[in-house]
Amino acid sequence: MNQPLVENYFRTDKLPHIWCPGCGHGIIMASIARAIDKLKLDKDKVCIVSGIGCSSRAPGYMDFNTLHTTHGRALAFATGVKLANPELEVIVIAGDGDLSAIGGNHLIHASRRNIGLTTICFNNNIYGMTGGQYSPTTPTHDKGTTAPYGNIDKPFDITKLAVGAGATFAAKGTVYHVNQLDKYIESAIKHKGFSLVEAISICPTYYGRKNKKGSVVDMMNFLKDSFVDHKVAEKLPPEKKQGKFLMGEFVNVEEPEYTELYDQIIEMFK
Amino acid sequence: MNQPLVENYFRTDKLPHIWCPGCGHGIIMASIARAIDKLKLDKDKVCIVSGIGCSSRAPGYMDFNTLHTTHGRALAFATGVKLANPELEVIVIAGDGDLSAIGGNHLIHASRRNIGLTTICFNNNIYGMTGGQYSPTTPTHDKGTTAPYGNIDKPFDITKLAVGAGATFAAKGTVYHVNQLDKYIESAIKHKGFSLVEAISICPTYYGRKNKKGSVVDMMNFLKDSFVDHKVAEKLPPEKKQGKFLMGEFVNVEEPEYTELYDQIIEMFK
Amino acid sequence: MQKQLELRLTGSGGQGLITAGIILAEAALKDNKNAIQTQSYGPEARGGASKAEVIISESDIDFPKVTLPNMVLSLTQVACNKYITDISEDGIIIVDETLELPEGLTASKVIKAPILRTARTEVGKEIVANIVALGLIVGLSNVVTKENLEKAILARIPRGTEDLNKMALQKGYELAKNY
Amino acid sequence: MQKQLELRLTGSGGQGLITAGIILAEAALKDNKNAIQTQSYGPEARGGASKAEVIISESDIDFPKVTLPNMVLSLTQVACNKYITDISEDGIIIVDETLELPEGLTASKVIKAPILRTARTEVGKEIVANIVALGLIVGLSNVVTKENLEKAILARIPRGTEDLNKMALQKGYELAKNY
Amino acid sequence: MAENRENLTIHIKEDWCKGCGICIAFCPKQVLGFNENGKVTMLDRENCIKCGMCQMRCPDFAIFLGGKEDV
Amino acid sequence: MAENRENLTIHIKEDWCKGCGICIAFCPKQVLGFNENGKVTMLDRENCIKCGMCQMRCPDFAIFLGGKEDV
Amino acid sequence: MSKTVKFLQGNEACVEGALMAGMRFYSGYPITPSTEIAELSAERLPRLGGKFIQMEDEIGGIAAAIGASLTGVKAMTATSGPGFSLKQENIGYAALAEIPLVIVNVQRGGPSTGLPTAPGQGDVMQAMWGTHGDHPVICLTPDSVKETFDLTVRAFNLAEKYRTPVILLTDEITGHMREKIEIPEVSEIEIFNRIRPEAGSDYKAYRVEEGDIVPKMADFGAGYRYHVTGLMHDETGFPSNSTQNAQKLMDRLMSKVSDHVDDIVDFEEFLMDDAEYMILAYGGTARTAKAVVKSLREEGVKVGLFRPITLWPFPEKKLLEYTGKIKDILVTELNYGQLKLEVERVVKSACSVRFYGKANGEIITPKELTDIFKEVL
Amino acid sequence: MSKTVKFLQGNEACVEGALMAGMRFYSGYPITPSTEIAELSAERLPRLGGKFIQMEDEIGGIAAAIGASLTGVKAMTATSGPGFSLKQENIGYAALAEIPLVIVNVQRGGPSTGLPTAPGQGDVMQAMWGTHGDHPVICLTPDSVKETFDLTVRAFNLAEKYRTPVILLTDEITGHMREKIEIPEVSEIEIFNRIRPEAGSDYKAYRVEEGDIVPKMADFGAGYRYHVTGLMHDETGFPSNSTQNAQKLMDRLMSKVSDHVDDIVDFEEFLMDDAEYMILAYGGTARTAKAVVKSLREEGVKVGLFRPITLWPFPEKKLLEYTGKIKDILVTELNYGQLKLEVERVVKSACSVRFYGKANGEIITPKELTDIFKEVL
Ligand SMILES: Cc1ncc(C[n+]2csc(CCOP(=O)(O)OP(=O)(O)O)c2C)c(N)n1
Ligand SMILES: Cc1ncc(C[n+]2csc(CCOP(=O)(O)OP(=O)(O)O)c2C)c(N)n1
Ligand code: SF4
Ligand code: SF4
Ligand code: SF4
Ligand code: SF4
Repeated sequence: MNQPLVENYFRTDKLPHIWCPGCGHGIIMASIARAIDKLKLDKDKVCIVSGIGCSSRAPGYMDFNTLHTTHGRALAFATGVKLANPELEVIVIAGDGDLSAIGGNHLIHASRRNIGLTTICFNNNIYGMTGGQYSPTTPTHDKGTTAPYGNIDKPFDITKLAVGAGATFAAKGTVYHVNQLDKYIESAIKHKGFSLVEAISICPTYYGRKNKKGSVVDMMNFLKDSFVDHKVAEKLPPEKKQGKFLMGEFVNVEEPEYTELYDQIIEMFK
Repeated sequence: MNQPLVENYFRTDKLPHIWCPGCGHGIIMASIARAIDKLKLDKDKVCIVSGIGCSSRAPGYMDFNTLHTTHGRALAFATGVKLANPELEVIVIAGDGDLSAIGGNHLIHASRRNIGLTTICFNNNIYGMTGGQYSPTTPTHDKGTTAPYGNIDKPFDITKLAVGAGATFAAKGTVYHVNQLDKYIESAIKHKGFSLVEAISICPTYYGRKNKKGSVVDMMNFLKDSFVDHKVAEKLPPEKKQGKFLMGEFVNVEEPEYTELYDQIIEMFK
Repeated sequence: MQKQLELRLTGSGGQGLITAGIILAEAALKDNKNAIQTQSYGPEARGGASKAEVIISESDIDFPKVTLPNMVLSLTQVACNKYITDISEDGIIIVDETLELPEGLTASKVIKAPILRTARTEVGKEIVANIVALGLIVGLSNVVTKENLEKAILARIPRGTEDLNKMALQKGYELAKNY
Repeated sequence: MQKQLELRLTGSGGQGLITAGIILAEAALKDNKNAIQTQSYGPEARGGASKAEVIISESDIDFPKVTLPNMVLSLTQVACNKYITDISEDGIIIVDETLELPEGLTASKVIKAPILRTARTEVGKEIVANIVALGLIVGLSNVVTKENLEKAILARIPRGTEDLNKMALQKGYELAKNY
Repeated sequence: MAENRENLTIHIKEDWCKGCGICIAFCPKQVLGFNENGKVTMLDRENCIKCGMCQMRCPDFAIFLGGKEDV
Repeated sequence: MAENRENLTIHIKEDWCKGCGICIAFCPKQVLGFNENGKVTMLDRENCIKCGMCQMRCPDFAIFLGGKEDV
Repeated sequence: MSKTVKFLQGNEACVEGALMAGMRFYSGYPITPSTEIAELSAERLPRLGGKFIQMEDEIGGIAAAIGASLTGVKAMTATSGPGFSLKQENIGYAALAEIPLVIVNVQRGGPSTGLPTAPGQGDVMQAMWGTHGDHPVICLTPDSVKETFDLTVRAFNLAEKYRTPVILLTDEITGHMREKIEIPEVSEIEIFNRIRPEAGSDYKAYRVEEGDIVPKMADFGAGYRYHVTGLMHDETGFPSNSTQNAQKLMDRLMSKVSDHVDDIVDFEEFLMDDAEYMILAYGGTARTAKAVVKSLREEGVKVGLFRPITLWPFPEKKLLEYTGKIKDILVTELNYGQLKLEVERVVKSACSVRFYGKANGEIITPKELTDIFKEVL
Repeated sequence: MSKTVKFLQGNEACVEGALMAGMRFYSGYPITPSTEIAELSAERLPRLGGKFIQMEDEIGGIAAAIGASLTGVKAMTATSGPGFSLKQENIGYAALAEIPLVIVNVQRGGPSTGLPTAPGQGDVMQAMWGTHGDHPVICLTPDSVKETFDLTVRAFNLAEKYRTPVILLTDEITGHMREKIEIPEVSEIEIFNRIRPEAGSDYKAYRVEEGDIVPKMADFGAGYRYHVTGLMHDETGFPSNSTQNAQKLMDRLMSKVSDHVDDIVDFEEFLMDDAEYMILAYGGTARTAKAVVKSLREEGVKVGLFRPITLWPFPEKKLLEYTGKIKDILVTELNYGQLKLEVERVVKSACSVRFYGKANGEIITPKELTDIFKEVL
């Protein structure tokens, strides 16, 4: 028995993937495929770009034009792909470390330029690939192998960061709330201009173990219990909002897209 | 006749500085000195760090521990200085290109970490040192030598960017509004944790000429006429706000400072 | 014991076989021998097969990797398939009772022992299977002294688990008697 | 004219002397000669002294920099102090009338000419002082033909300023007659 | 792919299942469980409402709704 | 350095002045001007109110309020 | 001036050459003394339907160029020392993933910020060894404005032919001087385009087919959905941990240059026929050397100039042909003797190798070099 | 085990050595196979009052370490290939501005992302030439856990003595293997601290005083308000465009290493006394070579091992002493022949130089090397 979605959008000979049991990354990868399927994108015109990390292994499994680059640089490579050929639907997959640590500069500049890239951040709050060092999204006080006494950094809110940099679409979801995640990714791809979906993932192997977060299921339950849609949250009484994290579409505005603006310059000389 | 401020805080044998006639950078540099003087800081305990650019030449003129680093990296060097010796009052001077183009990642991470650095951005909306290329703060449609047909990028609001990244103090001023600028810088230095003052400067040589902004005085008049304090602006009728840029202290909150948090870890083992 | 003994301990990521390798090497050191421990890294190790290698010798050890092991231990089928490929002709293969051995191996001795089961049922925690395995290995080979093995174990394990580990070690020794 | 002529044009950043150097070289090219133009860069050039150098030759020019100029022009004191240091013994120094020459120079001819004043008052725009200077230089040295100099000028200047520049050139030629 | 749920049933690709337990825990009808190899198995096909949540949340594409014929 | 304004007067460091004209343009009393070298000069010392804005905005530390004795 | 004769800076000639070679994408970050390359590209590219983008830094500059190249356009990035250092990681990526690309480094006085507006030739070894790990390198260096044009064209051709990043290593001397240049018609120059797979073929992105030097390269978006990675990979392009695969890939990468040295290597011999002495120089410094050779010849000294045009691969074979015939090689460059090391390695004990260098931002004058040369007489 | 005997990984021994040498600041970014150095530093430093910070990337990692060093603390950063490439710009800065600093590169299989978890020795030339412009380089490479400890201490000592960044170039083999190591008492080891100016002296930050090798270095905050820049500067530390100054500075920088080669250079000679053949190897690969030499000796072959411990400066003088005596040198390393080039350059035609290398993530086995060696017999 075949799964049409998997057969159509994945390189099944490369599966099963290398991710650990219960790693949330697979859930996000499937969600991206469902969104692409929903939008009926031409596979030949989709390009998936990633950096380096557990999450960044995703493109290897996905049956599109796929580009696994250097750590942190996915958005810069993707900017070249998109500007050189704006016909391509370019989707960037990046871990929280990849996107917001070493790649932070490319994130804010791609946001600022409003170039038509869809970025999906697989945010597991840790560096998975290198074995559990704290990342810029590790909550304060949590542990990583390089934060043995608890992290003293304040974490980024990646969504807020992108908005501060000028992003015209930004949403946050989780691997528990898959239906919503599908929708955010779908809207993000449809959005003209730069879009970011921060997908909260789980890394049971490193983040979970280091921080005694329990089983995979416990970690999923945590997401279930702590994230509420920001629009729903608005209507909640303060005591119900306490300790909650917000998800949802935070920004979605139309502004001129970069490659279109560039094409206007070219038009001037035609 | 000597000027006590200049004699006390500058390396007078290096003056006059290399900046062009009417370059706003000198005004900001003086403002920093006045703030330091006002706060009666111990010169030996002040460290000024910069990257590369016209603005980044400032430390060479200032009579403190001064460090002229590589392009974009001032905040990363400064982070090392401050963490290794939190006694030092570390002030970072950076051009808009230095701070928000190549150095953007260090800006957002220093903001996030809330490390006790005071950053003064000399924002002239252009790359001065290399001769007038557009920068991440060049307004859309304006010209630079690399934007001969008008810039299609959307500019950063550097202050907003830092806030999005978690900065606990952020203010914006101009070289016209010197009294206010003095105050912002003074508050920024006093602020525990990361602080940013974006000082709008003028580059008559490149930005001004390329964009037909008239004389030095015209450029100063533009600042005078277009910037209003954000608190004042709040009370203005909409038609009076049109076309205005906001300045003032935008954020000023207390949060634990990075080097103090680190010292608490050290204390644990004492 | 030969001049140089090479061991390979394989299993899955969480089974503590790297720790077991280190303990064995540290015991050898206490015995005034030389030892080197290496291990395989790689994203593939993630949840997959893991490998720890130990060389114990009376003299200096130059080349640090195991070339032809004298003893191979496997606790999982995946590891067994991947890492039990070569073994010295007079070598010993030890696998958990639940495993199928690949064909065509020419070891002098192949032992299928209830390592995981012993840990789980007799000691009560599967996590100490690595210590059971150590007991079995040393019981069979005397590659290190029992005295120093115990010391080495106690120096590496979390405080409060001493009795558990001592029991696991004992059970391992007992298992050895069967082969 | 010698086989290879080396010129140095100096002044402040905004005076258009680099353009003047390029125009001179392009005129030489039109004369079927070879030419190379180089200039000094540096943050110091910012509002400070600027320098353009041109070598004109009938044959190939290998070494691209001016070593001992045959002709040096200076329009500002700062540039004059910085760049009029060496000159060939049969060389010509041309400075604006307002400048003081450093001592100890051994040029064959030193000319103080009202270049800036001519541009400002007689042509009406100080910005064309560079073209006045070109007229003066070529009037004195015939390093390029007048015909091709004019062509070269017209090819480089902004449209709409042709007459202004032709007048400036003419005034330069006239100035030359005085020396 | 708006298939008729009637004709659908849960399929399991045991090779790919890593036994994380997500599908089991969040099955609204609690019809899934582990087998002796630690992989997922269908315990109560009758009560499966074919909501597909197991498929949506499985990180390994190891469980899914598909046509009945192959069962 | 709360000096008495009475004893203060404007000083000019001509060497350092680059002639940008900022101090001149924004002097509230319009008492400054250019000299023949394109540098700043005091045209009307009487009417100078010693507000110090020229000093505050001069990018080149070329104009400042200082003790009168030296004048 | 006939319509194709221009008076250009080396940096401008580089852009003219690039455009003629087919460059349609430029991404970079400004830095003295390379900035004119960016500025002219920004002006010219959109007029030809091409794209220019100023990235946030030099890392982004090369990354975007690699991305663009994958879509099938010819891409370039230009920089100087500090930026060249920053690009190193992705130069290695382009080499391993076999992405055609031209990287220009207009050398200035280094190390670090050094002397940003002065010439230097201190990045010669870095061009070969700057990134981690072994990798194939092609590096060209021009000595004139005209040659800057020609070598830029050649850099693109080599990049496309060998599917590899090619470094055009110029210096502030040639980059900023203006010289006469006759610009050829497109029809007059040879232009090489990467070989693309034929539609419907069983495409393996990293398999070299019979008769090819490198794997055929499909444009992203053209219907081949393949994978590109900086990890060691097999013929399909997917990561592989097999040591055999890794060795096979690395051997293939290294030998695509080493097996075609004769096709790639270029040099100029000037008055070398009967020479007893050789001056070896390249780039801007070769101009001084040529002037010196000419004037020494007038004095009757039998000296010639050997000028490597490809620094890497180094014209080893040609140089060895001379070592028997000449008494001495004087290597001169604007550094502490970088290419000199390679010359020493190649000539072994066959003749003496002397060196004259400078690293202070000045160029070497004919007088200086003549004096040094004469010490051997 | 006596209290000072430990069983450690090379990466752990590096941290132990660093702490004993006085490291009190670590800033870096994780990367396999160097990460344990960061992890152990994070754990140990605060216990000693030192500081650890994980920066946003490798560029920040070295930048922060330089900043820290200026305040007077001993600082280190560690990485592997891709990160080492990213650090290059600031390595040049530290060299020019004369900032003591230790940079560890635990080599993995490159180029690019390559084989991240496998050993390699492909960054040997990069350690010398990775940054733009000429600059002094000191690079040490250990072949055991114990030597990793010792050389880390030495790296700090040399950094402090010569006011320069020192590279500790290890590899995944030595970095990840565990071995016995006897950790000495602090009192047993020599520790060198930078020379600081005496209070009240007329301090010129970049003037070398009589009897000193390098300028005395004041801590930021200690009352000397001096200027540090990556531009060429004069003795006061302020930027200068004078070509004389630039040449003087560069000559001084280059010669502080080249004039003290005898003090810096280190190597091991193993059974070289009567050797007719030499195997030249370093780092993890030297272990294979030593095993081979031992077993060949048992067969009666007169072969010895020459092991450079300082790769840069290369132990040229010592190697030359052997070239007359031996018939052949077999260089073996995990790359395509990098140090081999230097060996060829040094020995010239004095004896044959053979090479055996690999770059596929495997280490060289004694059997392989023995087979290759025997081809010469
Ligand atoms: C330049 C460079 N620096 C560091 C690394 C090592 N590295 C690989 S992945 C990674 C971080 C992975 O974390 P994240 O991006 O959050 O992805 P995850 O693995 O958690 O999915 C690091 C530090 C590298 N490959 N290249
Ligand atoms: C790594 C690196 N890239 C580029 C440069 C060239 N560069 C020097 S300053 C500068 C930008 C200057 O602009 P800004 O920071 O806005 O300062 P300003 O000169 O306008 O004051 C650039 C691109 C460099 N020195 N180093
Ligand atoms: S280490 Fe963490 S992020 Fe990486 S595959 Fe495992 S669970 Fe996922
Ligand atoms: S170029 Fe612009 S920023 Fe630089 S000194 Fe001149 S006016 Fe100031
Ligand atoms: S969610 Fe997938 S991998 Fe996890 S137990 Fe269920 S079928 Fe297996
Ligand atoms: S502001 Fe300063 S530099 Fe400008 S004119 Fe006045 S005194 Fe001169």
